[in-house]
Amino acid sequence: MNVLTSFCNNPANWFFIKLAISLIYMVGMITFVSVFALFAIWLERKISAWAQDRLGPMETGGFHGWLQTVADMLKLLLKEDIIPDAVDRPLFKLAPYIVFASSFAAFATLPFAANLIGTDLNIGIYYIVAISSLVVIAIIMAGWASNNKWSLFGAMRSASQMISYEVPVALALLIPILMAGSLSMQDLVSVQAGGFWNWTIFGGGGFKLPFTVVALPFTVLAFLIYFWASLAEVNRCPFDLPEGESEIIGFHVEYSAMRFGMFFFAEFANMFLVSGVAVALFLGGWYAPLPFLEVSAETSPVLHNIIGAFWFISKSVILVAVQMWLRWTLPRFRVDQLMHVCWKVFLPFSLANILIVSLLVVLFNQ
Amino acid sequence: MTLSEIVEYLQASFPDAGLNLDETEPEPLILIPREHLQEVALFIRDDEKLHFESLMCLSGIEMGDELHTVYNLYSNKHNHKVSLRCKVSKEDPVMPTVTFVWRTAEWHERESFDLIGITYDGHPDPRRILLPDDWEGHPLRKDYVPQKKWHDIPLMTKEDIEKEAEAEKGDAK
Amino acid sequence: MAAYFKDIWIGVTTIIAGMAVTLRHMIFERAITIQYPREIKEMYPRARAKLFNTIEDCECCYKCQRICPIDVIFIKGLRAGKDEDIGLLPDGKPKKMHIIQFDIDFTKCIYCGLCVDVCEQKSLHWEAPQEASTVTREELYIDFTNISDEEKQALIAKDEERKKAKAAMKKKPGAKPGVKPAAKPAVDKPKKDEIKPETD
Amino acid sequence: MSIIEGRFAPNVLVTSVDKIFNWGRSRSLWPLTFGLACCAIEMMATNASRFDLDRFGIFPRPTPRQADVLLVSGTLTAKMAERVLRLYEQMAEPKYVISMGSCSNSGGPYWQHGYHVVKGIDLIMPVDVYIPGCPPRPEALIDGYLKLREIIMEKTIAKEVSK
Repeated sequence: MNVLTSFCNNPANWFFIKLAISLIYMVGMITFVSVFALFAIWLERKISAWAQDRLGPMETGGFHGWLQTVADMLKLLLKEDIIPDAVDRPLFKLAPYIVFASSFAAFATLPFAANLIGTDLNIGIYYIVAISSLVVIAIIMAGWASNNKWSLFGAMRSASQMISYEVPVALALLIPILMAGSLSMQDLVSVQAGGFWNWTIFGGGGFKLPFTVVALPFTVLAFLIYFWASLAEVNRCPFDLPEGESEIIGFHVEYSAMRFGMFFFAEFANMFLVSGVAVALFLGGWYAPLPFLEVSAETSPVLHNIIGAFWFISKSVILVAVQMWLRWTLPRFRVDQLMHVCWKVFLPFSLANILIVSLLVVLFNQ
Repeated sequence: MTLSEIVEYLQASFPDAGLNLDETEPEPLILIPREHLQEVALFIRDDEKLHFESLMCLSGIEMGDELHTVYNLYSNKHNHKVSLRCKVSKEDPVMPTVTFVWRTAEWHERESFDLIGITYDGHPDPRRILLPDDWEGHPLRKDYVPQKKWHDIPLMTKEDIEKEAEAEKGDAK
Repeated sequence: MAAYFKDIWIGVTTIIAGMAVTLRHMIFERAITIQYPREIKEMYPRARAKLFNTIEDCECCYKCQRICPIDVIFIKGLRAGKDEDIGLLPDGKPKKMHIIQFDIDFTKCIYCGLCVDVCEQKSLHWEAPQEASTVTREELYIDFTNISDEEKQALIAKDEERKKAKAAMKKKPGAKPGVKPAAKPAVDKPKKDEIKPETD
Repeated sequence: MSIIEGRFAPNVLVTSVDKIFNWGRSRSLWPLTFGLACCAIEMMATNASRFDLDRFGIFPRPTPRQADVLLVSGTLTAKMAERVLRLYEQMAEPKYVISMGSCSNSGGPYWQHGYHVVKGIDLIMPVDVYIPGCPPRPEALIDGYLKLREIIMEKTIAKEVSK
């Protein structure tokens, strides 16, 4: 014990301690993301089934086929990994890893609780927006390396869509940033403390009553724009042109077995990521909707973090469920409609929104 | 116009063409020698009184030693119908195309060529339409012998294949 | 400009309406799924599910074989002797034929139901359920006869014998027809030699 | 074939691993959406709400690379046979073939005079399960899938023992 204490007290060893902690955090996060993806795939199939008056997975595992995705993953792991002759082998092999890595890397600054965060960068939100754009490169890689014209078309559609929708996403994210005056994720969350009326979506975000009422429509609009545009960014319906399973083939036609599974995983990890960002910036992060539902850090720091993580994850899962609900409601957009919505609707609205909110912030900020 | 009126009108317009009405068939039709098919077709479409602008169907038929092509025409304007029939012998199964008269004849003529084996002279795209390009023979001919294999895909029943293999074994012995 | 805002308004409202519909189906409407292996929906009486021939009722009239549009019913019957009693048909008439082959090739059958319509004795009929998936193709070639191979061969031998006797009778019109008891022991001996080429 | 297949002699460990593998494979049979004729309608009906193949974890994939089952549903003409064969070859191991309906079982109504029909897809590719019917009812198709599941459960990753 003494050895450990002295090891920890020596500043020269702090680097290794930090490394060990971050490795542990990373492994925990990978586990969380995998388990979440398995759960989310099951949930998606169930929601699709319920929306169509079906039952969804029922036979695999006991209750409501809860082992279905485990069986799927086991099968994908065991399938033959086909790499066609004509593909660009290094790129073809690299693409799924980059997709997964870039969506996973963004989890580093996602605040699960007061202390449950990979690293609280002072440009946290900027980092998330930047690193999750890497997916575009990987998707183009996958489409190009497959040496298949359909997958290349799919990748091109996907790239144009994702790059376009980065713009409204970033502009919508500027609203909470303006109100909190910080880019750090924890700062953005902590201004929303004390009940749901202080959440940024309801005009809170560090401001008091007269501002809240005036800014309410604009913050709600910002949230809606972010949520919709982020759907397009993670290729979810109604913006799932890049996949377009049977009609317009997507970028991963040539991928089989676990490489395809990686794309699948990354999609669901991405869904959680965008929901997590929405929760952190607009929906009060890891704060409970009502103040008495959480444990303060003074009474029990561990419990404080656990309850915080609970609120964060449950809010995010609800948003993920809403994404799925949307998916099984709406048909797919055509490419030109997609671009129309992005450049002619979301962009002017979010620009106007920024203008109005910044005016309000200047007016009400003493 | 009734059918007899149409025939009379056509005979008056083409006195030397030798058009006549064949009433032995279930549906009465006008027989046209192939030399006059194209001009009659053009006339029958453009004439104000006839105005057969719609080719409803074009069918190839094998009749003994002859190959026939039947043109079922309809006029939307005057609401009357007529059937034309053109005959060629099996030795010389060439017929003039009517593609430039009715555009819809293009695919029909291709089908007729594909399955019956009538060649349409002057057709813009004289390929097979249903069967693969390298198919042998015209399957709706009565003397058609089915292929046993096409591109290594067997086209016989399992029993026949087994029988053939046995017969080959017997030959080898 | 008005059209632009109207489009957006329509977009937003229709999305909300659509989501309300799916939510209703998700929460309030019951699933219509029949969980097949666990609960089995009863087939309608006229469902064309699976052919079955109760061979005891079969008259061996060949009507089904003749009407079959794709020739997948294979029947072979042998006429029974006049004094032979082989049971009654459903309509009360005595049976006249031994059926030594009644096969239907279910790999080819198109379930058109013509054979069932023409069957006067209602021996060929539809039976539920339809499920009959197999691992080999030969399993779908179904033999409906209920007698063993030995019995079949005995019947064939008997028939041969009778034909011979008939032919002999025609040659010698004076001969007596009552050869039958004498012929019976003679059947067993040449059975194997004679019959094999026939069954092949 | 995946990496581990056909490397080990059959023993206790392999048989228990077999069970897990076969469980995973048999519970997640993704068919290739490939309708050829009228049987395809029945195939779609089976995937739809009333019979809901998703209960068994079966949902169609659009590309042969991600599919496990080639469901040949309908008349296979000679011209199409080339394409089906190519799709079959592009599928990743382990792959299974279900022949649905009379036409793909043996040519069906075209078995005598169909000059252009392949008389049974087992002449061009190995078939695991035959489903009779013209077309088979959805129940019959589900029964075929369950039969395939039974077949998969009996497979092993062990080396073939030379007799």
